[in-house]
Amino acid sequence: MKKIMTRYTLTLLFLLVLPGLVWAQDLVTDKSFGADNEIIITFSQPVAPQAAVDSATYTVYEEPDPDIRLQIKEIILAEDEKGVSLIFSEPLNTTESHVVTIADLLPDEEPTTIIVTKSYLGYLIGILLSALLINNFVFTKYLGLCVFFGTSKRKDTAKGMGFTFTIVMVVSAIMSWFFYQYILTPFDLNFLQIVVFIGLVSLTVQAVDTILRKVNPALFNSFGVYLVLVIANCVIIAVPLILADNEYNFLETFMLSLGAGGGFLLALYLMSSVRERMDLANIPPTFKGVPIAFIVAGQFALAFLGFSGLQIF
Amino acid sequence: MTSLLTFPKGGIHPPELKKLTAALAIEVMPPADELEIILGQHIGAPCTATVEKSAEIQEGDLIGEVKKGLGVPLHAPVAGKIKAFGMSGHPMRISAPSITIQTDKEAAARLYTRKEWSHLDSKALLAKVHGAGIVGIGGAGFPSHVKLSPPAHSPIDTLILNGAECEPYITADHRQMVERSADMIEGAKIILKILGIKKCFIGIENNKPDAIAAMTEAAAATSDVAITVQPLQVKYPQGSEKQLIQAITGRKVPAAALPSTVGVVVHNVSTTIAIHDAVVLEKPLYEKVITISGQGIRRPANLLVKVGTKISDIVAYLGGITPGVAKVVMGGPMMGFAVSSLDIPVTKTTSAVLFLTEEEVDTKPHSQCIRCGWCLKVCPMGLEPKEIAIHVEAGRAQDTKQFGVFECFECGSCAYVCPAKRPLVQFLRLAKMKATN
Amino acid sequence: MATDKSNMQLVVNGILNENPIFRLVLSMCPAVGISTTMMNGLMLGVAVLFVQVFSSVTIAIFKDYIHPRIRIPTYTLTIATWVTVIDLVLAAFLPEAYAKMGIFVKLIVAFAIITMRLEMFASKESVKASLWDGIGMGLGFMAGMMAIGFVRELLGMGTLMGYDILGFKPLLFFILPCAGFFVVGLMMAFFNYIEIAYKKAKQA
Amino acid sequence: MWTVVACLLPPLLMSVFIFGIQTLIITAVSVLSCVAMEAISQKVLGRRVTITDGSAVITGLLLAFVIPPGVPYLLPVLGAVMAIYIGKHLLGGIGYNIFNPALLARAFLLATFPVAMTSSWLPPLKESSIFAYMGTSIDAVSAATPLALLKAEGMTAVTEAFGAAPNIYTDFLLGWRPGTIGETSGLLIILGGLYLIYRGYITWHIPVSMLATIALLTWAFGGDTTFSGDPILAILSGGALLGAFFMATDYTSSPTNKSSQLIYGIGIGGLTVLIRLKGGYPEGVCYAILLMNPVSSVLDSWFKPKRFAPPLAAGGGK
Amino acid sequence: MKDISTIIIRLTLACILAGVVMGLTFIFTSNAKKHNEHVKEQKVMASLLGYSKNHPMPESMAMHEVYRYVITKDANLTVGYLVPLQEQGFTFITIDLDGRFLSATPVEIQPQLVIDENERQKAIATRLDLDPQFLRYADKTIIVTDQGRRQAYLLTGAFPGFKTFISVMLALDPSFTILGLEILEHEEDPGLGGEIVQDYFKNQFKGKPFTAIKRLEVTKTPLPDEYRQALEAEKSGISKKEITAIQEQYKDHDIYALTGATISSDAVTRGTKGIVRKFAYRIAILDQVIQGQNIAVPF
Repeated sequence: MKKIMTRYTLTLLFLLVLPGLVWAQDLVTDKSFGADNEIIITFSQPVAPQAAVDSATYTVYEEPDPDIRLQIKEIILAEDEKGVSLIFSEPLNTTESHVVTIADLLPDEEPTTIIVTKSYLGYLIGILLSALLINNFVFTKYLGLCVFFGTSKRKDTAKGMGFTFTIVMVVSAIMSWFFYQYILTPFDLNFLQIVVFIGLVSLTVQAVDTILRKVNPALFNSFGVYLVLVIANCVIIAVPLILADNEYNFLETFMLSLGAGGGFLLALYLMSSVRERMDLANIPPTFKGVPIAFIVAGQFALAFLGFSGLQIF
Repeated sequence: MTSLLTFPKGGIHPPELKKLTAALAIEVMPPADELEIILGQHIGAPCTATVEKSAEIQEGDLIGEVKKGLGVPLHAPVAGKIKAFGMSGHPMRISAPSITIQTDKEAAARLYTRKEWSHLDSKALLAKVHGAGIVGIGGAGFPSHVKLSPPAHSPIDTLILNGAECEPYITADHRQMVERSADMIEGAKIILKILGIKKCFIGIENNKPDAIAAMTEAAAATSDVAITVQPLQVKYPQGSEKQLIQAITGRKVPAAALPSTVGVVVHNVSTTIAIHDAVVLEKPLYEKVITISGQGIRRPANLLVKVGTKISDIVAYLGGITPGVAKVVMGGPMMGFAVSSLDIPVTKTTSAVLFLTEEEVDTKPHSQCIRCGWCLKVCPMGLEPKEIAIHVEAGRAQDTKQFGVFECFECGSCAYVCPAKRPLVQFLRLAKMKATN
Repeated sequence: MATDKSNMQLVVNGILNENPIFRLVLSMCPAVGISTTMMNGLMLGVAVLFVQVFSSVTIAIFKDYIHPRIRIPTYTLTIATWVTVIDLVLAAFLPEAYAKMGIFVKLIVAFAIITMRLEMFASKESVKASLWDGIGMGLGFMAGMMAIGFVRELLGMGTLMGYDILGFKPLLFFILPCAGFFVVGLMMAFFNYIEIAYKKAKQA
Repeated sequence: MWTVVACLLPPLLMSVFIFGIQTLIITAVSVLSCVAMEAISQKVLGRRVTITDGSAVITGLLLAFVIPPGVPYLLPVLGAVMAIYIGKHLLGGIGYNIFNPALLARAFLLATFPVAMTSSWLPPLKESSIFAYMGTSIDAVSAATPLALLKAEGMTAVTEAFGAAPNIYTDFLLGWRPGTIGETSGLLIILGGLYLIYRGYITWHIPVSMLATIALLTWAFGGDTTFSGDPILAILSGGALLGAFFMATDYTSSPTNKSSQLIYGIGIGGLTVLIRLKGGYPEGVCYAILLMNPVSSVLDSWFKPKRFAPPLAAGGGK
Repeated sequence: MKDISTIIIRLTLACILAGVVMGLTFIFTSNAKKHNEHVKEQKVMASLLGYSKNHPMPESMAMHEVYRYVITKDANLTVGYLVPLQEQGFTFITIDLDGRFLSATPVEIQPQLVIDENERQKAIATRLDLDPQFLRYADKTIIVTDQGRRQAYLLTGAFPGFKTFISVMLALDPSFTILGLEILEHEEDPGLGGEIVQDYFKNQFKGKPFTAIKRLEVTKTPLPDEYRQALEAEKSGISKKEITAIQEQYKDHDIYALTGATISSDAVTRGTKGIVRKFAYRIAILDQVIQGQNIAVPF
């Protein structure tokens, strides 16, 4: 079964990507979204102006809707005749990939198909920054609060906790992703999600514990105490659950878990430095301890509202 | 003239207020009826009295000595009778044991004659300095003979005489440099001989041109050693030992270390005169020049007073205080201590007594720290007075070691600039006390 | 060691003395995240009550068969099982409420309060006492969630359990997610205030 | 403190000329409620009442300065509760607040009254009397701020509405543009800020690094293509100047060390441009400062002042 | 050693026990879940068409679901529709990108299983002799008929909003006039973009004819009071007649943006416009093919 799948996938890749690659080298060297209703294509050689500005040369559609052609309003040829910019009558939905087919631009050439998307690297970085700042797990998703309030009293503790969390989060998220992709989904066992994920988290914690103890005892001494706290924590288990909901691929999983862990570290570190400062303040007795930490966390959350709606790429 | 040197980090420019006394020649105050000589006038164990009650003594007689450890002997400032052994007021320690002497009004002042010293070796000179009971007059009262015998592992190459006198109001050193410049240069030569070196700088803040001129002239007469008068930028606390060394030599004395670590010995100019007196005249240290100033005293003056003279006697001699006095400070306005009573005697380390009126002191209540960071900018030691004070206020004085609280020498720059008028020096002193235990 | 508390005392203990949210400061995430309405509080409260009661009872029944060295994994497995059950049930029969609670139902598995009760109580006490203790803790959590939901729903939307009470929306702020922090903090302080006042009154 | 108040008054007066007399009323409500809130908080918490030190007045003024001129009078009152009680006194009073109280209140108001806070902009009164907006419905007159216009419709729309360079620069410098009460009159804010720097109340580090970062990043990424943004417009529009001179330099919530101040300013500038260009809000200064506020204590712990000389290794201690 | 074996045995037992409990629950709930989801969807649809509990849909009305697929075969893309047949069963029509008919294959699947995406995909793939992964499910359209005559189309769709995706359901009449718009899911800011769920915004789409939709824009002028009253009919309680009159008056008007949330308003307007236009284009082609091939469909 798997063999067939691999072969099909390879064929598909060959059919879809290879022509694109060949053509990318031959005719189209660069393509990108320009202004909100513009696609810019750069050619490797000057093209015939007549054909290049003819809207019949191009067919453009959004990848999920191949049957609906987009209306080209205007085509502007670059001065050196090595590029065109297609202006559409409607703004483009740049979250979707756009498939552009170019025919009859050069004599004796097969039609060229190119796919215009936003940069995938940008998308990955977008996921990372989103989990780190925009959807910070503590201040905008309200996860991991017990540990957040419990271990943010001192900066050193916060740092240790944050790093441990990040490591465990990344490792367990990647393992969970493999389990989810190759065991749970194919065998319709999704209802076992919770048990499997929490098992994997425990396993990761145990593994990190053992490895750290052997490899770097000094580091173990400074981090070891936090490992126990990690298991029963919602921020860790939330990452695989979110992954399962969103069908991320491997790289995206890595970025999300790294961002989530980093975001947790950031939140812990900022909060701990603030709390060290608050330790010295004259806080009303009814608010001492956890209540004032909540109030401050609320103020953090207000500040983090500034990231809402942020779209980096 | 060489360019003006100073230390690079921190410092403030408080109003100098030296005009009140800068032009007044040193005036000798006749001995008061009764003197109280505090037994512990130096760093180290206090003296034990060597005289009995009711004993008759002459001016310059030994009345106390230190049996062990650091310390210097104590001498009678006047001829008279030991009246009592009791407690006296003390600006820092509230009260301290002392000897009370009833002055013999009839006795004439003792006369000293010049003695040749050039044949004496360093050891003999040192013994004379010790015998005369000389301590660092400008500052904390560190026994001078100890400073002059540095440990063998740190060779000394430079002597610095501290004539910066950066505190507002005080002009005692200034007047001595003008009036006794030749004696001072001779004192410097004695010190150079004791240390066995040839290089000496005299650091004087640029706001005392007459002192610079007088000292330069006196220094020009010497040939066998290199004595340079170094004018310094006017900036507080220029007179602090570490800042002065950095300004003149560019060397930095590490925290918790002595200047000898970087090959420097620093002496106050008045100490140099005392050393001169001790060696050339064989006169022990029992009188000193202090500045009496401030808007609150009827007649400001630079007075040569006997150690042990009570402030109240000085006030009486100078015509009393004005009604507006708000605060009496022993020492300079920045580093001195406010005293609550006038029954406190002058010690070897007293440099000034200031009578400040309400316009000269701010008595508004202080508020919480607003973290403006001004104290960080002026701290010459690069400390964070605000953090230390906040910790002290929160009852966590014992945690302030991390901020280097022991490097603070309480110059008061931080408190001076604090917009919230916080008593930072007091907080720092408290922190030092708590952090030690 | 058997508890000497009556069933009623166990329940009251969970609601007041050892309230999981306000006193033990555990399981804060939902208290901040989805306490915007009383209904949400009630729903999640029911889910937690279910998981707590069933886990406590399960552990109390099997406590003699649990090897001490695999105590914690067994607890985790038990909780995860019951969470899966309630998750599936809610998803199937109350899809709208389930959608509102989002990921938090699944996250019950990581609630420190449940593991703690198993470790501290159910593994030592009788089945009956564990049942009542579980009910107490679950109700305590539910009460806490509903109290927060009460404040936020009333002040944020002017409604209670979906019924219009005030007729207008006083402050939109309270249904915003970040207001959860403020409301929980202020309510904790309020309970501290009552406690302090109560102690003072007792001493006087 | 009163010097700062004095520096804030000229922009306020200018704002009365630009937006009408109701800005004065909003400011008065804001200042009064802040001062009252300060007194109440201090009474309730058993502290010494220190309303005469001027800090509550500054908070009140700044709070009024960052809200649009057409909001209902209730808003500054609620803002005062957030700023003074929650933001300052619960955390230990003056000197212990983590966030800038006025900006915290603005973020709170923006979340609570999103419509009022994002649409109560008034077009400047060029010729009509300062009472023109009294009693009129805000909806009927509201105008878009330059940054909102830039975000929604691009640079051409901005030039269409406000004129092209250099007229747009002089107009914006004097304050003839829609905006919050205190942010528009750039010139007066700059003068006030320079006076504060001259008097030594603030240092140049934060304002300069912040404005330079905004200008540089806007120039680089703010236009259609790289290096085509308008840096001058970026500084003159929105609350960049007000933020740089009066908000980011707030003693308590900003770092004390020079190097940390530079980094702090760069951070604020960077976040401002990020939110302006990519974020959900047309203006980012408020949130940028709020986001950097907690970082200031981290920065201060990283960049300690240089000690005079470290103790010798043998001298013990770390 | 004995310890370890006890641990293993007990742990295994515990796992089995837990697995049994979870498995039973899953079996017990999985069908109920699908059923409830379907019911929920049907309820939304009914309400869009103006029916409620008190005013149920007449018996004569029927809903027919048409599923659209995109097929990737040998790098050629084709569009496929799974349509119900009048008598029984389904047929899968494939059309090329230019709207030309390619094939029609009967597909056998139980009517109650057709709502399950996996079952459906499997059935089609088997009939077409195609690997299921080349078959991509795109969307579903529901065609409402009353005694065989088309009454309405119900469409679902999603588009990017201010923050994340906004998913909506639309009801159109046979001439593509919007009958109703329902926001199913969104994560816009509460009080700002979140207001898109309010009647006074979403009801603005009601009654917009296709001609107006094609050039629908957003205007930032404030919403007139009378229009608002008509939009919030439940609240203001004005008479049906007045509502119709006012709606008629504004039917060609642009959408009034939510104050302070132009981006969200614009997103919904643009998204709706896109969904309607794409659908109008596709249904025309599908109808043409169905008529051309004489396929007996119930709508």
